[in-house]
Amino acid sequence: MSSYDVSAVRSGFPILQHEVHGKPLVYLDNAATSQKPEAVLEVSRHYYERLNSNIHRGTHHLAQEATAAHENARELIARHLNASSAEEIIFTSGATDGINLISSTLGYSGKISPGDVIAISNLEHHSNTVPWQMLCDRSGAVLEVIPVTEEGAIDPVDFDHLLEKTSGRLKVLALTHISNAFGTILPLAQMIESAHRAGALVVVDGAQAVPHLSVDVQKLDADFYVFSGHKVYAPTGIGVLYGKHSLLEELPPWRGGGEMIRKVSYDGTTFNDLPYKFEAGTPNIEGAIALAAALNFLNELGLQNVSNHENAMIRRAADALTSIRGLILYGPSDRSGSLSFNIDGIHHYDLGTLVDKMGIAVRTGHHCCQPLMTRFGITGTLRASFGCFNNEEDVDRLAEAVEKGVEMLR
Amino acid sequence: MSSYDVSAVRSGFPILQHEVHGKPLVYLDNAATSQKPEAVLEVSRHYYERLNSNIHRGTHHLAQEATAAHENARELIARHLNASSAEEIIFTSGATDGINLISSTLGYSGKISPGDVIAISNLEHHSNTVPWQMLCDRSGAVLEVIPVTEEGAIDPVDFDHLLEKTSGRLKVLALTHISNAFGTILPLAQMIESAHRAGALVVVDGAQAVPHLSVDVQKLDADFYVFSGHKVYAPTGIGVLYGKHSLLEELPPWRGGGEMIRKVSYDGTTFNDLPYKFEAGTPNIEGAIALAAALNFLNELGLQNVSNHENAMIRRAADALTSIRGLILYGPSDRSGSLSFNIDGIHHYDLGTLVDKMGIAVRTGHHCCQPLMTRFGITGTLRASFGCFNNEEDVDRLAEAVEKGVEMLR
Amino acid sequence: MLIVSLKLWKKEWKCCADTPQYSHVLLPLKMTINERQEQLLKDLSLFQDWTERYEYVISLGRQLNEMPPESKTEDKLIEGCQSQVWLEAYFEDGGVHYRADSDSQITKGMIALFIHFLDGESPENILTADFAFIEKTGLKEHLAPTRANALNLMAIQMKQRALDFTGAPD
Amino acid sequence: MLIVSLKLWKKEWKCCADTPQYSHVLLPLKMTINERQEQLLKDLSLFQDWTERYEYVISLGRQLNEMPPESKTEDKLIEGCQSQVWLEAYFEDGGVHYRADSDSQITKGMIALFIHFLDGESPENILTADFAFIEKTGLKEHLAPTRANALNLMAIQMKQRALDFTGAPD
Ligand SMILES: Cc1ncc(COP(=O)(O)O)c(C=O)c1O
Ligand SMILES: Cc1ncc(COP(=O)(O)O)c(C=O)c1O
Repeated sequence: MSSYDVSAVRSGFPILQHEVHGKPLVYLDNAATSQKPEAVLEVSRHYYERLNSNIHRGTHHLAQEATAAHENARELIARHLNASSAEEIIFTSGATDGINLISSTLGYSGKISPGDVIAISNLEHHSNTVPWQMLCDRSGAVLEVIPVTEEGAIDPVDFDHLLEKTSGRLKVLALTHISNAFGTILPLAQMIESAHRAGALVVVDGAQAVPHLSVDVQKLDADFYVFSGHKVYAPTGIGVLYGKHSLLEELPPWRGGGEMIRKVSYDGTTFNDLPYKFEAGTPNIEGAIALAAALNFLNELGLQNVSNHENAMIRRAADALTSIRGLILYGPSDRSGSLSFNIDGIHHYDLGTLVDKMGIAVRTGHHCCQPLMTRFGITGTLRASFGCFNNEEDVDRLAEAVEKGVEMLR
Repeated sequence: MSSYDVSAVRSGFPILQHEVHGKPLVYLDNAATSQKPEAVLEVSRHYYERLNSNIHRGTHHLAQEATAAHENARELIARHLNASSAEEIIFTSGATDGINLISSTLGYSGKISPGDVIAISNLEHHSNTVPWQMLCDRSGAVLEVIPVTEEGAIDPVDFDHLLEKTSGRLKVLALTHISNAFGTILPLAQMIESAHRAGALVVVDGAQAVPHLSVDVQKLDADFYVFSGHKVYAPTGIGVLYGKHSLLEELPPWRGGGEMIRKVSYDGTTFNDLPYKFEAGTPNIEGAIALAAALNFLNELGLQNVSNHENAMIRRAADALTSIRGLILYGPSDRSGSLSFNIDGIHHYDLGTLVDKMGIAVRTGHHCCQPLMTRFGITGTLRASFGCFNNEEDVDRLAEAVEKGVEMLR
Repeated sequence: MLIVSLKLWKKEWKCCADTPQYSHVLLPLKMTINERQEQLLKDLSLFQDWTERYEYVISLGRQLNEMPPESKTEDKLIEGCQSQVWLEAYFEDGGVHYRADSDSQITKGMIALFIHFLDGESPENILTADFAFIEKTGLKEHLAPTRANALNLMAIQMKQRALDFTGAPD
Repeated sequence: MLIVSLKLWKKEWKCCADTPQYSHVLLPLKMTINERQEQLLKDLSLFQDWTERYEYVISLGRQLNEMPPESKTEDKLIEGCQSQVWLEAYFEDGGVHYRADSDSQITKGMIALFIHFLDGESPENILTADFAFIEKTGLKEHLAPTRANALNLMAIQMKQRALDFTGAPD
């Protein structure tokens, strides 16, 4: 941590230079969306001021420059995830879009039949739940859910039990890498290995992992891996789907249109190669380039440094809050990114409102994980979620605000 | 035109202040993507510097501000298109995404049966062709194509003939408002009326119309209308689908995930109201806000002023080019936005390459309209496409460059 | 530019009403709805900062009776809120009375405000009541905007319920 | 930053080769591939501006024979180009010879460059030829990047065709 200069990092985020309710912003809602560093904003602006042009198939200079920038971004992202080639990187509009691409094309592929099983965990975000429910509805497959323990984690025994129960029928396992609600890190490598042995494809929702972990899709052996740019210091409207080449080849295209075709005729249309087959229409060119810049930004800080720092902040916050009577912390103690809690007898919405009035942005509610809330018999939590720029003062102001809020509500 | 100060307009576009190949940029590729005015770039930046936060369900101050800005953008867009309510405005990632949303959900709805007819025109962009081919493939419906005349327009007689031939079976008519390849404006109001009388739904691809025309979806009586932000001075990665409220209500959701749900449980998930039902996941918040700013920008110039000016530039270009031996102009003389041409005996790619070397960005190729090119027995054209900032010098430099290029190639 | 306005989108925010027994404890019943609104404006202007305003609102909520659990039925639940809100109305002694509850104290306090304005009034008075005061209180600035918008929607819900009793004998 | 590089994505650009009869008209056959490349570098450095460079490339194309229409068959067509390119190779007199054509004059000129380097060489020489010169010519800067990349791909296509003749008797 000594090497990590958080105040230098902070100075790179323009929004932190402004006040909210007359107080410096304490932004602890990074799991919902991250703030954007100047380094990324500058790349977006540079793109529009110097390069902007529609990509591919253009002869003219700008079109070529923009294409080069866009495809370089793809290669950088491929390297960042350790994909085996840039053709395995599909640009999407976000994690949700990526999961739907997989669930929809699996649906069209005819690979999912009535009685087949699709499994998710009880920790999943709605975006990694509802698309699978919809696929089940359409295909006659059955959704099975791996339960979570009281601690908010997955017990390998439960998972084994599910594998046994669904033996021969498990087609897809869709898992989050890190829980956005509780910060739980899933033991993916082992789970993926078991799922593969059971003959299932594994889709990983990496929306909360990419900002905090160095992800190696080949080492994980994930079949598909999705994330959103806006949660990793990049703009809104861009995301990535990684897929193993051979699997992406097997799936039919999803959206039809420009770019994804090789040749269109009324007698029959042929589709383009990967990755273009899955990228219909003008892509979010600026978004892709800015996403690569955001990953560069993170790599320059060093992902390990960032996560060491964030973990220290999370532990500090957990410690500071424990002095409050009635505190309930969710998730295991080695949580990553997010710290979720409630105060006995106090509504999370009330406390969140008061904490916000003190200039602290935290999120309240179900965090798009209603089934998980139901499992714990609650309607929501307060969640403080951390990014590379949060510092000890942020943590201390959070703790202070929560204490004061609790006082007002008791 | 006297009231239209094009040099003031130009000064609002940062990219025009830079050189390409050592010469001031002449950007005549607006139909592929538009350049972005400072007014829009500033709004994007302001969003990230002051407001950025994930929207809806957030209690905290930034979340509220961002939500307000996003929903105001929706209302502004609704007013711009004269939609009857903001609930009819669905944010998408672009025109292609919007068309696929409609074609896919129509597919899932069960409204399209084997033998039903989906009709498009021969002028359509691949993005308004391939999704319908895919829907036909999946549903057993048949794709019919309204032919185009030698002039590149639609003969009402041909359309009537198609209506007769497909009587009782026509379910969907998908038409471009303005042809991106030839600049043809379609007589939509009459065609929509006839299609409705025949019992069909009408989907309008407004990608090329929104930058040049004042669109009134209620007056047109379009059932669905899509466009892309990036072609109308807004960033990449954002688009709009307008749909009549009752029709959007009838369609099932497409992407599943956060935002589009009311309540998620493993026993059954219920979906949100319009427009959220069709907006799964974190939207392109900045894109939506910047798109509204771009429409504001256009409205401040006055859409009528802009199109008068552009039309004058297009006529000037057509006149200047006619002195070149072997010129072939495509499309009718009252074309909008784009001027497409070839020079007899010269490959469009060669001429485009040379013209680009002279600092003129035009597009060469099939413009994502291969079936239209096939109809004319060509592999492509050169297309100069105009925006609010193009001036007489742009036109003159284009004509000069084309002449010089032709000389080199003859 | 277009960015900063508090006007929020309607649908997302069908939020957050709750009501107790009618409790003209705080404001004399004989005042008109308008007079009571004026009174509130005066009260609020006395507060120094947002903490006091919130504490006032929370205290209003505390003074209201809880709804018995068995009354908190599904049909009274207002969906789509961060907090749960149950609202019911009944007609008695020539006026509309409300009962409501919420698991959120702030929400409960806010609905208490409305109860003070509306409780016991005729359906006609309630339906024609002018809630322009919501804009004037400055509460919107001092409440989170979702809350502020929730005020509007609470008003709508309460008028909605009053509709059932129009034409009732007083 | 990461933005400005000419390195283009492979798949989109599987572009644009065309070849005529073998025509050692321009460069003496006895030179090695490398020597011919050096020669080209010298030639190109003589030009004042891009116009002359392009005119040079176009003129190279003009000096090549057209392929007869009946030879322009589907199997020789290289897909995915803005221009159409037909390429074939045959083995004669101990060397690989190419025939190609294109509807684009600039493309045709570019493939003429390659023909001059490769025509008549042994498969082994062609397969091991170092095309680093593509980077050195400055042609990349003076050709549109799609074209520049097309140069790479043309080279690959020509090596591909030469593969068929490895081990052939010379
Ligand atoms: C007429 C028309 N329709 C659809 C599209 C597709 O738009 P986008 O690529 O932004 O999705 C375009 C743009 O290329 C177009 O010109
Ligand atoms: C774990 C997880 N999955 C998926 C998503 C959905 O991401 P997006 O809304 O960017 O599509 C989120 C973000 O809310 C998330 O936290």
